[in-house]
Amino acid sequence: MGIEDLQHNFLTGRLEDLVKWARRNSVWPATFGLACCAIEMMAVGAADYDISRLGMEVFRASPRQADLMVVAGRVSQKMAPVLRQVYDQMMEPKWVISMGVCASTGGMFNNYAIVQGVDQIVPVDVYAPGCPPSPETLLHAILTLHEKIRTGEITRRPGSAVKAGEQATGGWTPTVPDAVRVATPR
Amino acid sequence: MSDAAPATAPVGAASILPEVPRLPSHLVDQLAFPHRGTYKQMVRACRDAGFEMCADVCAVDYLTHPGRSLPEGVAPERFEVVVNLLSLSTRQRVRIRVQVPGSDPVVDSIVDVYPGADAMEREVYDLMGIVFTGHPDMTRILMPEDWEGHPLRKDYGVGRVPVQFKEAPGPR
Amino acid sequence: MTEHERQEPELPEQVELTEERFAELEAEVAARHEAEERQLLAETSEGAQELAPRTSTSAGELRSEVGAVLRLPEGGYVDPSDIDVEERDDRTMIINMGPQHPSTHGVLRLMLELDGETVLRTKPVIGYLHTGMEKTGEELTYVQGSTNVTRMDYLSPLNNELVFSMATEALLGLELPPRAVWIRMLMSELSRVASHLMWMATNGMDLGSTSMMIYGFREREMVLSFFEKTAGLRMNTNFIRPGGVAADLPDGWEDDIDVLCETILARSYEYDELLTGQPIFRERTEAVGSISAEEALALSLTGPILRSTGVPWDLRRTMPYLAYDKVDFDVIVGTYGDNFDRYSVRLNEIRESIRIIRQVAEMMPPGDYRVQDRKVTPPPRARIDESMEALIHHFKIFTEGFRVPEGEVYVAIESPRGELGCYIVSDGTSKPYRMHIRAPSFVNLQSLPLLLRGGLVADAVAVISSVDPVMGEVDR
Amino acid sequence: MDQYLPILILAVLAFAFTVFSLVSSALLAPRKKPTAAKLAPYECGIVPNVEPPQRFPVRFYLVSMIFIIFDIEIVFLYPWAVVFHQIATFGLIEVIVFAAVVFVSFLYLIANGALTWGPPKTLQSGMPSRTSESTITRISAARPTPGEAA
Repeated sequence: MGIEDLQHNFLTGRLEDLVKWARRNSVWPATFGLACCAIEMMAVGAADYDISRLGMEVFRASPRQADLMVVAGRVSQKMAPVLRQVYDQMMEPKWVISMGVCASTGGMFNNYAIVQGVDQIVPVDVYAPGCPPSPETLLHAILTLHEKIRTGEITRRPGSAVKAGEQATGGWTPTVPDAVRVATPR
Repeated sequence: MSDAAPATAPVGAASILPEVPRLPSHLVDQLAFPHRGTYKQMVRACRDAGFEMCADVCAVDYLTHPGRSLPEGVAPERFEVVVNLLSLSTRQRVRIRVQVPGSDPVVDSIVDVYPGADAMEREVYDLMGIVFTGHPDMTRILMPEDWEGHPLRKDYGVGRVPVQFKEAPGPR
Repeated sequence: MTEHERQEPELPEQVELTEERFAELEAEVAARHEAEERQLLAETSEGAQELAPRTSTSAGELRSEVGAVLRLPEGGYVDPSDIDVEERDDRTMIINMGPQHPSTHGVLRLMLELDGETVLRTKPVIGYLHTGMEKTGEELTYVQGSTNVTRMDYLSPLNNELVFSMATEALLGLELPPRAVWIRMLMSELSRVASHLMWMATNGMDLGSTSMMIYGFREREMVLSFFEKTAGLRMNTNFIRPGGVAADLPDGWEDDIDVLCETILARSYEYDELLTGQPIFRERTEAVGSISAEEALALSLTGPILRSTGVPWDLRRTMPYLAYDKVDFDVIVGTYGDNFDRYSVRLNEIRESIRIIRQVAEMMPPGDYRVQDRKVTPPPRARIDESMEALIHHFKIFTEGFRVPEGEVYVAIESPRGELGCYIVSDGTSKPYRMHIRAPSFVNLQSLPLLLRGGLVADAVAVISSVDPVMGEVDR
Repeated sequence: MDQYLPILILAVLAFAFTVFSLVSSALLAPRKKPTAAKLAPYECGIVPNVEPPQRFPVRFYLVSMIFIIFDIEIVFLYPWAVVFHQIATFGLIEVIVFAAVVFVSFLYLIANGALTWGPPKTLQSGMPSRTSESTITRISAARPTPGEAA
């Protein structure tokens, strides 16, 4: 019986795949509910669209125990530094889902009060469209993130060609890009 | 209710503007246009006349819409503070509209008559820039502390970030 | 760093990334990150809006933070020392129950001064969700206005749309066909049920009963699926528009409503069993956060908080709008004005709303669901291809919007949180000159210092959830 | 001698486990230098500029005292349980007396107010036990609300 007719299972998987498998199936979201999207995020957490079957059983309140920050809602200018602070205090490896158009691009509120897109503050991994995204859209976004973790490379090899300032994607926490604070009128 | 209005309660006084024919009956509120000086007295008189609750305090900036319908004795100014009082016992509402000049936007605060107006007046100060004298904590409430300017004024831009297309060079 | 130009370290194009070059880049990014860090650290503090130590707060401010609300004797003066706050500053702790907190129902930041576990002073710091909606409201036409307003109170979006549409129709002097009025009542009561179910869920969760969270959301999904069937999406439906309702009710809606009413009514008695008898629930809600009727009126509180103190004030009964005077329902009034009363008022209001929904389902008149005035209601899609005039109307309404005669109006309805008012000043154009929404949560939130005074931090969690603030509405 | 073998094995296992976990976390952990924000205490997203006072109220300390009492009591119960058969009835009486003595100290602590944390519940005393039905009154349309009468 050659090696090739061994089915590919847990035993024969490589260590990295094992780590990625473990991380993918136990991503704990931090409650970062801001506005209407937060209500849909709670609905996703509740019985009907249950995300605990994806391993996201618990919404951790403190960033110390969370892997994923779902920015659910519009980010105001006053909230931006707080969001950055909570992101910094999250443990590695961490991912960000920008839920809803208000978080992704400022949505319908293109005015003085809303940060036009949360990717000016934190590196975003998955954008979920919709206003508010229906629970199915958020589930799809979470599955996309899982796919990204599964296929992304687990750690950034030093020496791999990284253009300065360009965000190295991949399962590992992307080096913090130049979180350029675009000078929206302040 | 001309300028030199005695500080009697407006309750029962006919609404100042000619009856607006089209408003459904329960929406016709009474209006009062006190001068800035007698504003505090009128609010206190309303309170004693049975207006238990101050439902709302907001302000309107009439910079780009000067020609609005006002009773003849009232000189239109740039700002207008609108106080909405509600009487639970007689189920009436009165709207007190005070003209505030743009040069010195200062009005008496009614927090010691209606403590509920505390946060509303802070919001009017924060978004419109009208200072309420005698208010215990005249600071911003909605905008960040180091924000310059008062956003709801008509001369304050919307702050719209120009929407870029994919190829357009720009911040993103 | 200039205004819009992105700062990137100059890097000769083809250099091979060697080890130390890479470390250098790494250091550079880290250095910039550090600089930005320091800048960010300074930004989260809100200076004068925060709770200052006792020595540097003025007497009036101290009074409002302590929650001493009832009016001073005329011209009275508050001497800070006589306020019975005996703690010296070094023994009390000022902490943030901050914007990112599981039990503050959104981004409310409460600064509490604690002596051990007992709350002495409280100052709500809000504005973390300020979206400038009143400024955006001045940019949008009346047709688009309700999409902006519906995102304020995101637990019952239909009530925002209702108050905006009623204010616009009051200015226009429109008379709605009866079916539009009754459909509006049906949807408004359904969104009240959904909002109260959401409150039951989060209130149960805050007091430790996670099963209540699951039950509450399970019922709410039924109501949301009815919204999806009728209006097309679950929240922010933009279903109630100036001039009537967006679409007629789907056929077969009566049995959906029957199923919904029976299930939710039966389940509400289940919640009663689940929560009311529990000693833990009673210990955490009875005599916690109690307020008297005078204090509630002085603080301009409305809604379940005011009714729980015994004041029978419900706009649907006292100043009826839509067709509430043709429907028989009870106004629920509490006695002590504490957490348990607010819970009972809201639980029974779910049952009253179910009763209203049943009567509305029976008395739903036939007819068209939008006012037939050509100037306000766009023509149906089919007619656009046939008649040129319909096409012009369609084009004019959706691009430039309909003109509203000059004037100002204040309309108030009873939202699940209290009196939701809409004050519109129009200058004759098709955009409101000033659109102000009187948000009940914004005012109800100011009662927190009074409710939290002297309680434990755990009581603070229970009281915040019983005040039921919706931050979208508070910060507008 | 062989009596002490299990204790030795237990010690070795414990030591091995701690060494393993320390070494593996040092090896596998990310080598990123923790930023200033990550080291700052977490206060709901706000950077605390007011240093919390060092003096904590005494009530926290009293609660830890209560834990210590019961902890010590359990520690003494272990050896007692091992030799229980040899000292049957006498052992039982002995341990009951011991528990009673420890309980007295617990009563002293409660009398001292270690567990009375909350504020005096103002309404508590005069509060009849009420249900969600009894605490509310329903005002139906037929009966005019007081407002109407005015």
